[in-house]
Amino acid sequence: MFLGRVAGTVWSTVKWPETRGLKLLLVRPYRLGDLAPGELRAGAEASEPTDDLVVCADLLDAGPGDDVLVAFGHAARVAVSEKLAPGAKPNVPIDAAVVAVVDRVELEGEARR
Amino acid sequence: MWMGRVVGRLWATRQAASLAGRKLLLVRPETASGAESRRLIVAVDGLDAGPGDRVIVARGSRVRDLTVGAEVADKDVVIGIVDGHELGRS
Amino acid sequence: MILGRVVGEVWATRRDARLARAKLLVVRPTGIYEPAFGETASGETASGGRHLVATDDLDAGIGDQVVVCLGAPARASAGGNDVPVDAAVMAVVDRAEIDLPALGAAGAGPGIRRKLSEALG
Amino acid sequence: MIRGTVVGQVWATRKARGLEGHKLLVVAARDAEGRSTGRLVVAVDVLDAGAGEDVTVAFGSGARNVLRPGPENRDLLCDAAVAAIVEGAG
Repeated sequence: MFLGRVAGTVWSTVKWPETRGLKLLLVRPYRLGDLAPGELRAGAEASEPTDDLVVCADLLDAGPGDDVLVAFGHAARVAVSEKLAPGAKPNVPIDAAVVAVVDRVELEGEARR
Repeated sequence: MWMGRVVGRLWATRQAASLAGRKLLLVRPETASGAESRRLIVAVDGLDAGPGDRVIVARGSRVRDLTVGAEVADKDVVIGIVDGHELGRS
Repeated sequence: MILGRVVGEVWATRRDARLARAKLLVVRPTGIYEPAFGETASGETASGGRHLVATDDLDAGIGDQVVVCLGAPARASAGGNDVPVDAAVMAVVDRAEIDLPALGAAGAGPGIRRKLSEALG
Repeated sequence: MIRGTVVGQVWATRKARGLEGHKLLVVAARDAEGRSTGRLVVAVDVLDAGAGEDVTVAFGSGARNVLRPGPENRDLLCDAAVAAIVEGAG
């Protein structure tokens, strides 16, 4: 899982049937410093999301500006499974989904947001 | 998943049997600043996307199994054609 | 599994119901972390390539060195295959030894060796 | 699988029940030319590999098959395991 900030929304109609009705967000992942310890506190890197965009399914009603926790792979399909019929297998062809909207992140003693 | 622009199609003179009859697209991912990355991804298309289209591509064997079929060699699959997107506002 | 150091904790009120009680830690991987999935737009910096968030029920804290497991075993430890989790803390490290000459023999340059030895403290 | 060199070991008192009794090695992955990629993997070792040894590491179901072969091993808490100690390659 990783932390990112919601940057926007993407709409698509021509989708595989299982993905219809899913809200898709554009998320910019955070980068939390590099290898060297100590860099995290000092670096401005920790506060700005990257230029990357990840498309994520969202059932938690996150919106632009929100910090979110995103899971990949099977975990993402499981996250959207509550939209499906009870007991149905999570057979949605997606690979990323929002699993939590973040209130606060504490990094080595310093609280952010 | 990520969003990218279809920049072309790919045909092969020789290919794995599991790719026969499959339409392969060349897709360049887009970044938040709107720039296209230097990266080029070959994705299988089952939605009839074409050059110039913005698409959403998902990766993984399970995604592939659920869409284009378990026998396909490529694990990057076009799962949506983008109608529109918006950055910065809800 | 990967080795990393806990650098933070995440609080979230709105979360998937199956994550209701999970403690979420921010982990900075030791060495280069290439997720099996989750490659993104630019590719040069795979999403989450520099950090990951893992569930924890071993009571690890900021500063602890941990072993993080990815994928299905992580879900199993977090409660089952229908829990939307892809990473979990599997061990709190007492001691880790990296044999720098062996790393050198593996072809790691001095830059990588220095960074890894720093990251391991 | 990847090929790598054993570069270290990890000791932990507090660990998941599924990892009890297992030796955990740190393996540095190597690229096609034999250089370290900088990627470190923690792998369960049941083959008694030692520092400096050239090994392969299996992931996912392959890793579980190292600990207990067969389909009935999904309960194992292991996503990476030393699968072979390399004697030679050509």
